[in-house]
Amino acid sequence: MEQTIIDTANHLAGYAAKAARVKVVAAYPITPQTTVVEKIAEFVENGEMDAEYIRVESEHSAMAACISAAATGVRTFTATSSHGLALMHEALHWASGSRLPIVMTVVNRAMGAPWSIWPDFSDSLSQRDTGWIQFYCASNQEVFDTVLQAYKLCENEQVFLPAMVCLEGFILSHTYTPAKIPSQEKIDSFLPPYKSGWSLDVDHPVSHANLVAPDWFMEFRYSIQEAMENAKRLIPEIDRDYGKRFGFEYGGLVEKYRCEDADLVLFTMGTMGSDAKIAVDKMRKEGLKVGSARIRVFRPFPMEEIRKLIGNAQMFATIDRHISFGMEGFLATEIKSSLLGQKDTPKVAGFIAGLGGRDVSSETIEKIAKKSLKWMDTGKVEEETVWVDLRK
Amino acid sequence: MLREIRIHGRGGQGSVTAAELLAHAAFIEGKSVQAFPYFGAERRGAPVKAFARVSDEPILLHSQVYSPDYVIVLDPMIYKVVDVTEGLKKDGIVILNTVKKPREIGLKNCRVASVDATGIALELNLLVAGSPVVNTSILGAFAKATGEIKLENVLKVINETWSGAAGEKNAKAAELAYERLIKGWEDSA
Amino acid sequence: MSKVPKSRKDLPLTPLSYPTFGSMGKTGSWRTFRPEVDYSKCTKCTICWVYCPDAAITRQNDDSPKIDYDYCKGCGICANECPVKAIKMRREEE
Amino acid sequence: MTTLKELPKEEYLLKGHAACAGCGPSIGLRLLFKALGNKVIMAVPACCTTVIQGPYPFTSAGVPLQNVLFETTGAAASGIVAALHARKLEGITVVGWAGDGGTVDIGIQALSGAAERGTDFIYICYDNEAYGNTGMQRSGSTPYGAWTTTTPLGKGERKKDMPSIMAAHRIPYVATACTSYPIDFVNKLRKAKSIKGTKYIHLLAPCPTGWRYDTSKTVELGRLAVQTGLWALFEIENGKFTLNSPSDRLVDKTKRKPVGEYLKLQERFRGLTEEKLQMIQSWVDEDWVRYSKQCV
Repeated sequence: MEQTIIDTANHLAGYAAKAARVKVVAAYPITPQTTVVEKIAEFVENGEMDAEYIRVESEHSAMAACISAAATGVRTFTATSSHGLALMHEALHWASGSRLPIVMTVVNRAMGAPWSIWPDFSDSLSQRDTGWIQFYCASNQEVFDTVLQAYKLCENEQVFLPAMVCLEGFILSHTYTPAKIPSQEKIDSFLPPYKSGWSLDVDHPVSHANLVAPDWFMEFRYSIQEAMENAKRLIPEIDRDYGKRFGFEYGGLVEKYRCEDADLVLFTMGTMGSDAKIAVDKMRKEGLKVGSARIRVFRPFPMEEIRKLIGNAQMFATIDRHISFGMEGFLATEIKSSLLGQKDTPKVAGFIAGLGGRDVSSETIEKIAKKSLKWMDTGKVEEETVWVDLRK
Repeated sequence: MLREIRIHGRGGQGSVTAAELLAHAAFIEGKSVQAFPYFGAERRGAPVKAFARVSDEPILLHSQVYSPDYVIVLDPMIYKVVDVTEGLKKDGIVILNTVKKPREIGLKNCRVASVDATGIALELNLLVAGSPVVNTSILGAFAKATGEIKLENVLKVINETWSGAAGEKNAKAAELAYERLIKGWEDSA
Repeated sequence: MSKVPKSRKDLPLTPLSYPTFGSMGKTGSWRTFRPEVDYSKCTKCTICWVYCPDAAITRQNDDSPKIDYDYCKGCGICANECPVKAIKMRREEE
Repeated sequence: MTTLKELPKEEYLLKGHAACAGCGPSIGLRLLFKALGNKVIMAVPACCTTVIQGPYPFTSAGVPLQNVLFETTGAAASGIVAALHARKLEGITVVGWAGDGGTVDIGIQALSGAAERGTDFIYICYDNEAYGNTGMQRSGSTPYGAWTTTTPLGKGERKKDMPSIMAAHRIPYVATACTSYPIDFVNKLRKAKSIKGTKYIHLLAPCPTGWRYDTSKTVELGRLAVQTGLWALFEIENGKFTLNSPSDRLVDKTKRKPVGEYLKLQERFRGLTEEKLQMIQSWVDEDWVRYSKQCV
């Protein structure tokens, strides 16, 4: 039956894996993700969750175990952070190339050196090219719901790709808020039993992923691109369906807030998307037409949605909790590339904020917005990329 | 002027070394050169290909060789399983290591030359891990059949690559192949 | 059976290969020497069969060896191991 | 005791595969299926077998074979075993089949993890004593003094003793085998199949391309490796060490052939000095003193 609990996003990810009837979990600890796999260990050990729990000896092996388990016909789950995700990099490519619908919770944490256990998106965004779908969440409830939506999406035969459900370390992972857990039968009706595109079966032997020569390799790569395009179409549909069934939906690819008549649209990711609403409401009261758009899905990148948001906006401001050294934040880059060649293209100001766990409060966002509005009026973006609150 | 050469052989027969030595010989004669294998999972015994380019101007090409001027076939059996004339330019020359005479080989719309390089290797006891070395002597045959490189430069490159007895034996094999090469288009017998 | 793709729509979801004889083609073309069995000497001990890396020797009903020259690579292990020297390696004629 | 004629005739390594002529590991792979049948799922990392099975869309492997990442054979096997258990599918043998590099070097962590977890599978390291698929570079399993493309003057260190490392995991079954002794290898595979938990078999598999000898000598060389005592056939079953025939008769030094008889047939040992050869002989003799003590 349905219940409301007060718990952390990490634990809710564990609840979601249980609700999704995951059959194989590969577990390896890394702050701040650890309590996800600890929660699942509890469920498995007390019999609440009928799953095989593999206590692997590294994140690289965690993903390798998930790949082989998924290839042997079961729903799989794992979770990691930061350097653990980076260690998986080789296996991430192998998983998407194998077209296996693995869902992984990534509890975002800065990349070193030096050590930092605090959140930013440098870990997951460094993996944007690995063929994994990437969701970014702004609340504990969204984490729970998105894990279930991800399985539904990834196991669709037009997709068959793995997905990351990203949530910021500590801000969500270790923060207790109320969240609703729907009844198991309603979840079961939403999420049917696991179905894979292929599997290792002694009655139908195949070799998977042996050498592919230049004559067919590009075509296999293209089919992954097609799957990403299908995912872009299916994500909003699945989100709406989920909303009808359980009362929670998140705008599909992009969660838009008061953008319809906005002169300035703030582009955010993760929890800053929710703080941005406070800043938007405050500025709206001051008569400033500001809106915010939270990019919920970074891969496949919602290019068409970005273009629809142009409307009569003259300025876009992107807030990246990430930096690609030697250039800018990826969100800025991909928003700008989406605008190329469009009619009445707004100016774009890029802001880097919150690296290594620094707060991106609604005041910070308001400051960002006010600077952008000034540049909108003067008609000139004086600084292509601004590092917010950078110490002198 | 650009000349492109394709070399057919078996894994372990030294097709790539043949391409490299051929290019080296042409380089000594002041040409721009390039030599490269076909990148695949070579296996000892499996059919493989290697390529060389020789030109008066600097070579900027990096693609595969699709229409060679000359083809060298190191192994007597390969032309039965692989189309060694694929893409060959009109009157291109195919040089085969075989005991057969050119017209007995039955390759169409191309000029064929042949020499028993394996026989020469066995004659000179020129072996590596038990198998006859043909990738040096065939260059002597190539010089004779095409005139693109001189025999003296083939011998020079061989002696620079192998010292002492090995150098001598390989050079001797190249000379014998040069002498014994039969040009199908001249041979009236 | 193998599914040789002709166009993109023939492709599987991800590269899946089906068991086939000759995944590298007729590897018999690789050899320079071929093994030949002198059945008058053969004692049907099946040693040649067990040691063939290419499974190119089949055990017939009477356990005598039958070499499949489409696939034998001419490595010579069978000839080397035959306890009664019933297998000779002869140079492949052209 | 199995005899050659009892071995099944079915072949699950299909002819026309891409192995070099005279390939020792391919003999091993054929024997694997003769021992285990075809209710087998294999995890194969980057190694010679990756190419031997042939390119898409064909494979010469007659059982489900998942090509996995170089370091991950142990972890992949854990995933397969877990999934089969979750699906309550019985009677399927999960096999990790990897080369020496993929086992003693890059794959040792995942293998150690799987063994420490007691994953129920058979791991076979087919050992051609170098990275064969990339053209014979030195691995931790290359023997002392051997030429490889990355040790032109001969390897300076001794071969990593992988069986002892695996035995230290207290797994129920560790064994060594050699492709020249098919019945011994098949018996060990069948015994491994009957045991629950992680089973490790280290299979010496001579390689003409890499060891530089005539392709017809693959079986002869494997035999000599055992007869000289350089490669001992033994089992460690729940910690109990036993030598297998013919190694059980070689504790007596006079029964062992001098190592030179084995080494001189291989061009990879051509540069071996007399002094190094004696050192290798002394190490072998030391090993056998150790084996004899473990036998009691």
